[in-house]
Amino acid sequence: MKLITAIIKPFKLDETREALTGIGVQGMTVSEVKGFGRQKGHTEIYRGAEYSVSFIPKVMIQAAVSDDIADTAVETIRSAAETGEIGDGKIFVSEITKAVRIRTGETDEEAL
Amino acid sequence: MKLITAIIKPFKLDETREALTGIGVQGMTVSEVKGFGRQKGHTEIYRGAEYSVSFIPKVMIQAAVSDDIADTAVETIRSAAETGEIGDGKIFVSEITKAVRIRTGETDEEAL
Amino acid sequence: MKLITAIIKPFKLDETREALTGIGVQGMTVSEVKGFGRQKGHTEIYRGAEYSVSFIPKVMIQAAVSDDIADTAVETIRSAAETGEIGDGKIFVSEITKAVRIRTGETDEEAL
Amino acid sequence: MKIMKTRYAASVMAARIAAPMAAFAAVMTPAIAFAADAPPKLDSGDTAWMLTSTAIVLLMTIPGIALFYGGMVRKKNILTTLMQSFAICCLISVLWMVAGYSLAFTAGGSFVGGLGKMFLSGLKVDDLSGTIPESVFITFQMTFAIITPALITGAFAERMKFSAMLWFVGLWSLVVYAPICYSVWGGGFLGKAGVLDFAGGTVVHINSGIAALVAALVIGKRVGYGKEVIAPHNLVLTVIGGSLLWVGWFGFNAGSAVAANGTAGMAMLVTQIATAGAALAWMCCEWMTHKKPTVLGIVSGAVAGLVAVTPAAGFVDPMGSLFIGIIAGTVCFWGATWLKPKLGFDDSLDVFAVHGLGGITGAILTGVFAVKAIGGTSGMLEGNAGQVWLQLYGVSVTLVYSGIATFILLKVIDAVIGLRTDEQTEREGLDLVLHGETVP
Amino acid sequence: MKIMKTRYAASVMAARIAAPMAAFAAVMTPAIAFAADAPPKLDSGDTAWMLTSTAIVLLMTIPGIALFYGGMVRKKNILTTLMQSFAICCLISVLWMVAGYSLAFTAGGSFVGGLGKMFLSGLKVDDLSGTIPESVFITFQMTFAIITPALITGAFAERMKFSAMLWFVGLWSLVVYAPICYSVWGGGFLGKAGVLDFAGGTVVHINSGIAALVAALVIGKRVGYGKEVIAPHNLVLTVIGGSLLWVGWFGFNAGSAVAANGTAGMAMLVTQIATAGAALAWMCCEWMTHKKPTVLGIVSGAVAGLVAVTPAAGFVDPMGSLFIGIIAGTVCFWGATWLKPKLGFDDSLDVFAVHGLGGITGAILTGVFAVKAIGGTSGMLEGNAGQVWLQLYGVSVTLVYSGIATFILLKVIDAVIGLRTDEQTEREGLDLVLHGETVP
Amino acid sequence: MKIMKTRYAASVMAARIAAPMAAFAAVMTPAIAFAADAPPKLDSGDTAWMLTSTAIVLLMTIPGIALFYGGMVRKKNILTTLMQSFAICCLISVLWMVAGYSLAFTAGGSFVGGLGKMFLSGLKVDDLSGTIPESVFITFQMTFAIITPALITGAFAERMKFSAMLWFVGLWSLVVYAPICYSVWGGGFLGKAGVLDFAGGTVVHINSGIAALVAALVIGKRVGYGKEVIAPHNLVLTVIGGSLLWVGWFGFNAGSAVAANGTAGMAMLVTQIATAGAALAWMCCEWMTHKKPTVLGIVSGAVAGLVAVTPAAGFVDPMGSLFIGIIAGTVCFWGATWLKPKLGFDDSLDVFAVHGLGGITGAILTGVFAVKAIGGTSGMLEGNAGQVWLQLYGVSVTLVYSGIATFILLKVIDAVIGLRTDEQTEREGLDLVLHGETVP
Ligand SMILES: Nc1ncnc2c1ncn2[C@@H]1O[C@H](COP(=O)(O)OP(=O)(O)O)[C@@H](O)[C@H]1O
Ligand SMILES: Nc1ncnc2c1ncn2[C@@H]1O[C@H](COP(=O)(O)OP(=O)(O)O)[C@@H](O)[C@H]1O
Ligand SMILES: Nc1ncnc2c1ncn2[C@@H]1O[C@H](COP(=O)(O)OP(=O)(O)O)[C@@H](O)[C@H]1O
Repeated sequence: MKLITAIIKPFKLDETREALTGIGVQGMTVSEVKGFGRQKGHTEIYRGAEYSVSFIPKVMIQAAVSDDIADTAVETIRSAAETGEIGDGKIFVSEITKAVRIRTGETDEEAL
Repeated sequence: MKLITAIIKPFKLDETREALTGIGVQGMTVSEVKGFGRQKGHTEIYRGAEYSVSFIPKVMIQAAVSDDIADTAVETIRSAAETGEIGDGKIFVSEITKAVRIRTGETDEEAL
Repeated sequence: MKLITAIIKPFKLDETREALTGIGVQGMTVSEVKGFGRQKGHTEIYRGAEYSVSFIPKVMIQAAVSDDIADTAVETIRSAAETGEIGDGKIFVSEITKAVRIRTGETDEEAL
Repeated sequence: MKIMKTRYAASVMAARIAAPMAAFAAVMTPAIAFAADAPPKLDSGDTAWMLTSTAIVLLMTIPGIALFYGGMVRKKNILTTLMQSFAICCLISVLWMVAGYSLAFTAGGSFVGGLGKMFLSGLKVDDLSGTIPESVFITFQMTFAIITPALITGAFAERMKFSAMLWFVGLWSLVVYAPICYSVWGGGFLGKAGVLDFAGGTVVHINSGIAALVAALVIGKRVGYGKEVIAPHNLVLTVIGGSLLWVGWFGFNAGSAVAANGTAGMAMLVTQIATAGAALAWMCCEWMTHKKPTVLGIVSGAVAGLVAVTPAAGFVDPMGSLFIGIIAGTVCFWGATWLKPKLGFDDSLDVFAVHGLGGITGAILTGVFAVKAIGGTSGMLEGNAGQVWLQLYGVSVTLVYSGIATFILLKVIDAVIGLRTDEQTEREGLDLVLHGETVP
Repeated sequence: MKIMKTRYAASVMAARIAAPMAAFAAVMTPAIAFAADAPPKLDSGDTAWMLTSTAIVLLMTIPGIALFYGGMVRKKNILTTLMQSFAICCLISVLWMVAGYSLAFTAGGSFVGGLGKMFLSGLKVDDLSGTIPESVFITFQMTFAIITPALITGAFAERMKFSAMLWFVGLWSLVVYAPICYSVWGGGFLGKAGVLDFAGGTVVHINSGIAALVAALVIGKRVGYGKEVIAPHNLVLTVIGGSLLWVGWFGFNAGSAVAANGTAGMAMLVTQIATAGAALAWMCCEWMTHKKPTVLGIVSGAVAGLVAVTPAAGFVDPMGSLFIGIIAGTVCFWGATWLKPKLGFDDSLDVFAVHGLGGITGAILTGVFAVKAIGGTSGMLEGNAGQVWLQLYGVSVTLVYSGIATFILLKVIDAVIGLRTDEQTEREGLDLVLHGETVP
Repeated sequence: MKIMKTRYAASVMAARIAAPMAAFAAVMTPAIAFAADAPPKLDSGDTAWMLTSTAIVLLMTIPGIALFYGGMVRKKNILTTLMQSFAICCLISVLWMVAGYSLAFTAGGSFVGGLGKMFLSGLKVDDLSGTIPESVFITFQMTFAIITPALITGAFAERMKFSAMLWFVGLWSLVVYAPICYSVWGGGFLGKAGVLDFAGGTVVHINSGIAALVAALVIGKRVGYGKEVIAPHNLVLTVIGGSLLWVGWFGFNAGSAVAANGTAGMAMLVTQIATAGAALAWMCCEWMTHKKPTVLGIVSGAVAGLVAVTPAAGFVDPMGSLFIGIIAGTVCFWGATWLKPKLGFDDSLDVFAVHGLGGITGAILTGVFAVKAIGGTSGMLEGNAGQVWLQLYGVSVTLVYSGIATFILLKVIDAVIGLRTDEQTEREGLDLVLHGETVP
């Protein structure tokens, strides 16, 4: 099984979620994160003092999927989350050695 | 070493943490996340406009453990976090190739 | 490629980020997390009722880097985030099998 | 002794004509009223109440409206929303001093006043307006001039340029607010015709409500409207704002008696009852149609009740106000939850549904429920059906004039500097892009 | 001049008996008071102050109590908590108009008033209550009728059904509040017996405090109470609420003079001193026992002081009020931090400790510190030990009647529709389940 | 009629010298004032307004200043910041009763008053201060004594020990505030010399502003200042606080007329205009220099305007106040955004820039714009250049005395118990370490 971690623009979350369920991914976990990268941050001014804020709000999606749909899932996320502008984000894939569904105790592919 | 990632119901956090320390896991990192899965979300209504909120608040525990207690840890989390109802969450296990304790520079098992 | 996950003290974030960009790491993703470990939590008192809060605010940095700079990156984070006091945090390294830049579709090392 | 008492009565008479709010107020201390020819004198009790009323009507805008609206927008636009109310408070204060008060309250034509009091020149410490210092009357009226455009901002929330907003509001205040205010309260044709508007149902609420509808249509829907979740980000702020509106409205309605007397007391009482009735009505409608009573609903209902009882406050009795409240709560609920989606415009925070429809409902019902023994005029239930037609006349004039003038103003500003922020700004949030600040 | 003095004294005597609220307060403009038989006249200054007092007592409930309580619950229940205060404000306003005012303030038996003023029928613009319009008196008293049940909601926070809450509060207001109010202030047996209660120590605080205790016992503990962390989610709201309570309490206590005179002034001054004393006392107790002075502590202490000085406000001098404050702060601290855990009930936001114990402390100490030259009655320190017994009598009657009646009401409602939400709802939060709204 | 006029004028003259607060204000109810030797009588209207003013000036500190400042600190110090204002409110209330009022307002030397009214002993219900009860005057002045040190806390925010803060504030109130207050308003040398200070430009704002500057210098910069991001954590709170300051300031300035009359009305009007002008000025300066108008900017500007018009409120006309506002907004903007970074001290929330510079600007401009017909004294524009020198004299004395005394107090406290928390505490946040509470 693979764990797909995608960091995307927040307003693309709903679209991406729908795309993923569209290809049969039934679960995912999302966190609010802040990203640093090529996309520049912004400046805030308080009584003349300028603060440059280098981190930009992003959303991180983590989805565990079976090996066979991993590539499809990556491509699905990529096309759903793309705007073509800088800061669209990244997708990382890594290996999971075990998965368990807490409610039932089912493991691995059955647990996803 | 293994990284155990568990997504559980928020009110089960304290119980799970205690169960883990019970078997000798001395550290863990927790984040607030939102989950999407079989458990249905809910509907919020604002002046007649209904919004369906599909993500549900969950808590994600990440704990790095040595290989030998990994299975016990997974089982410990599973039984502590279980309520038997839909939405109890998942546990994923993956491989860590290196661990470092920042304060001392100790590495791997010693760093956990 | 490696995914470096570092859990550090919040006020060390800026220093660490600068150290990482110093060695050529061009992107990273940060989340606010709560940590449990050797460092003790604190007690809050509300109308005489004491609550012990065992989780401490930390920041988690995740950075995907190419294999060749992984070790340097770990060491860079370690020295930037160190204060020498308990609770400085951990660094974990794991394997990434694939990386994609959403905007361009570039993959792996090119995507970082 | 006798002379002093007489003047009091005279001042009340003067207030009836010169001071709009007092319109047809009863002479409240009958035993004291002997002769009609003495000049009015300052009454410290009336003055005390009007100073207080001024303070709490200001509270309605900052932070009242600011928070009421601020809680309903998305977090990325909260500061922008607060800023609009705050900046309007500042801008209109200056404009009111420069020309607004003069246009609204000095003798002039039948539609707009003169320019004799521009810059408040010649104002003296002991100038009176009825039984209170004119300085107090000016400031009290200023707070009405402030809140009216601040209400409109709810319609174009989350997408208007700050500069365009300032231009619009400033011009609107002089071109729309001042004339309507003069026409109803300053000696103009609507007041003379006998249109009843105790505290601003027409001048403030219908006026801002129709302007809001026009603004929503001209500026267009928010990006993602109807597709993405655009939900209130923090209803705690909305509840605080709504509560402060309620409390401050006592200054608005009971203050419009321009005296601390029985009319003021009755206005306060009926305000409370109508508001409660409307809040419960909205809540019940919601409970029945959507299964759950909501906080946003009950607070919205309360504001609808406050709006509807505004024109009626000095004219109706407690039972009448209860009916006005219940009807207004129901009508505004229908406007916000059925009519708006049906017609499909994005009046973001329902200014038209609450202030426009609420104001119209209240204006008409004032004609129905007015009680002669309370405010000197009978309504339909006391056999004076003509009053309803008079009220409809006032409503129509306001809708037409304010609607058209607002449309022209917005189109001109749009042509010159543009009304709307670009899509990217709307995505990132106006707080950050327009003001360089955020609430994390 | 002498005549005036006499009238003044008489009025204070009257106040002592028929309570300060009573309509027949002194004519405060002495120059006008020539003969003892002149009918009371409207005083615009008194009216101004009572209009203001009404507004700021309303502010105590919305948003005062709403925020004070809202900050102390968990985030998932914040809107529910705000909603309770807001809905109570609406519901009681209507019920007070329908029957509450009549039951509490028209001539009747010795325990409850008559029904002659149901629906406020027959109320005229120039009806007076002492020197102010009766409409103002009705609205002022309405705000007291609103805040009393709103206080109780702190006891059953985070677990009561909204529908059950509405039923309970509505019935309680008619069955418990109105009779107690009548008995003390409306001409009933407690007032006649000479029980002193300037602004509601008995009527409002002991009454709500004991009802809160009973409610906490009947409804039971929150899920996880004593096991999980159930800590205040945002004390900023609590500080805002507490501050608004303090400010509004000037209307509560000084407004209870029903005039803008020396009694009102003294009531305001002693209110300020007692509150400050109690806040510092609670803070010091905390600092000594738990090592840290807390924000929640100092604000709680302030409320305890406000409660305790409520019955005393028109009767004691500054030094007396300082002692009352310090003692009340200490007693309530002990009640909330020692007694409650000891007895083990879940009065979630310490309504009994603060309002019940604070009210009892204040009622008794009023009997101790009353100064004849201030309010017309001597307390124990001036040799009138009997006053303390009278005060205890008032306290006991209220505790017994309110306690039993509350118990019966809750049991009946529980049997018919159920008081409590289910465990699942409590876990997820009442905001979402009952109202379909959340604060993220 | 003539007699009345004369008395009125006389009273204004008195106000010019002994200041509006002064106890011996005019008898405002003309009909009652037949002879010059009649004793002053209670006026219920004046009393009503002063009761109200007291309530809303209290609102300025809790929750006004508390929130205004609380929004500007980092989240980890929000409760500490609120706690400071709240605890000051409690502490000063008690100290004012114990000795402060006596030192500030009983006959004494030329610099400080006597001890005859310690513990307010001997205060009677019908003691008057002009036309209002002395109890009201005491409480009104108490709210001024409270807000002044509360303002200072902005300078040492986020790093002072709570215990040290209490000692400092308590001593400062007796050693600095009471004498300055006496000197200007209580019958002391500055008032006698003819220094104009209507509502506290010198007593409150310059006094707290210079103390703030000294405190910032003595306690030193916050850890990380100039290196890390130390930005306001929630400007919503700041907007609420700023708005409440604005509303409450009506009590501050118009209340300083100690009557509900034309002076109060004019004070309210010019307060509104100056505030609006200053807010717009700051906003425009910012828009031009930093490209973006900010919420923090416009609110800061409003406070600057409120400060600057404080000494002027009863002496200038609307046009004058507009100029005062615009100038003050610009000066304070320059102080906060240019001067402070230039000089490099960490006056954390810009107390000196806003209250110090704003107060100085206002004090001087009062000497420029004073209008004889309004407040009885001519300013420079009416040919009385000497008034400007008098104003500078008042400013200088206050700067020197308050500056030195504050320095000594802080140094002594530092030596005895230490002023500052340790670095670890500053890192973790004072909320948690000092008070054991946090806002998540
Ligand atoms: N090496 C990396 N490791 C982890 N996260 C990264 C890395 N590089 C970028 N990111 C994440 O991806 C986001 C977008 O990256 P950025 O370089 O700004 O634009 P783009 O993806 O268009 O190249 C960043 O904000 C950050 O959250
Ligand atoms: N494939 C997945 N990858 C990542 N997280 C998942 C996945 N499936 C479920 N989750 C997480 O587990 C939570 C519970 O899953 P759900 O399907 O609702 O119930 P259950 O665990 O009882 O089957 C989800 O809310 C989500 O956070
Ligand atoms: N086994 C672990 N797995 C995941 N995170 C850990 C683990 N141990 C520690 N951490 C994280 O590192 C932080 C610091 O650890 P702690 O034991 O308190 O101090 P130190 O790193 O100095 O030994 C913890 O707060 C937690 O977030």
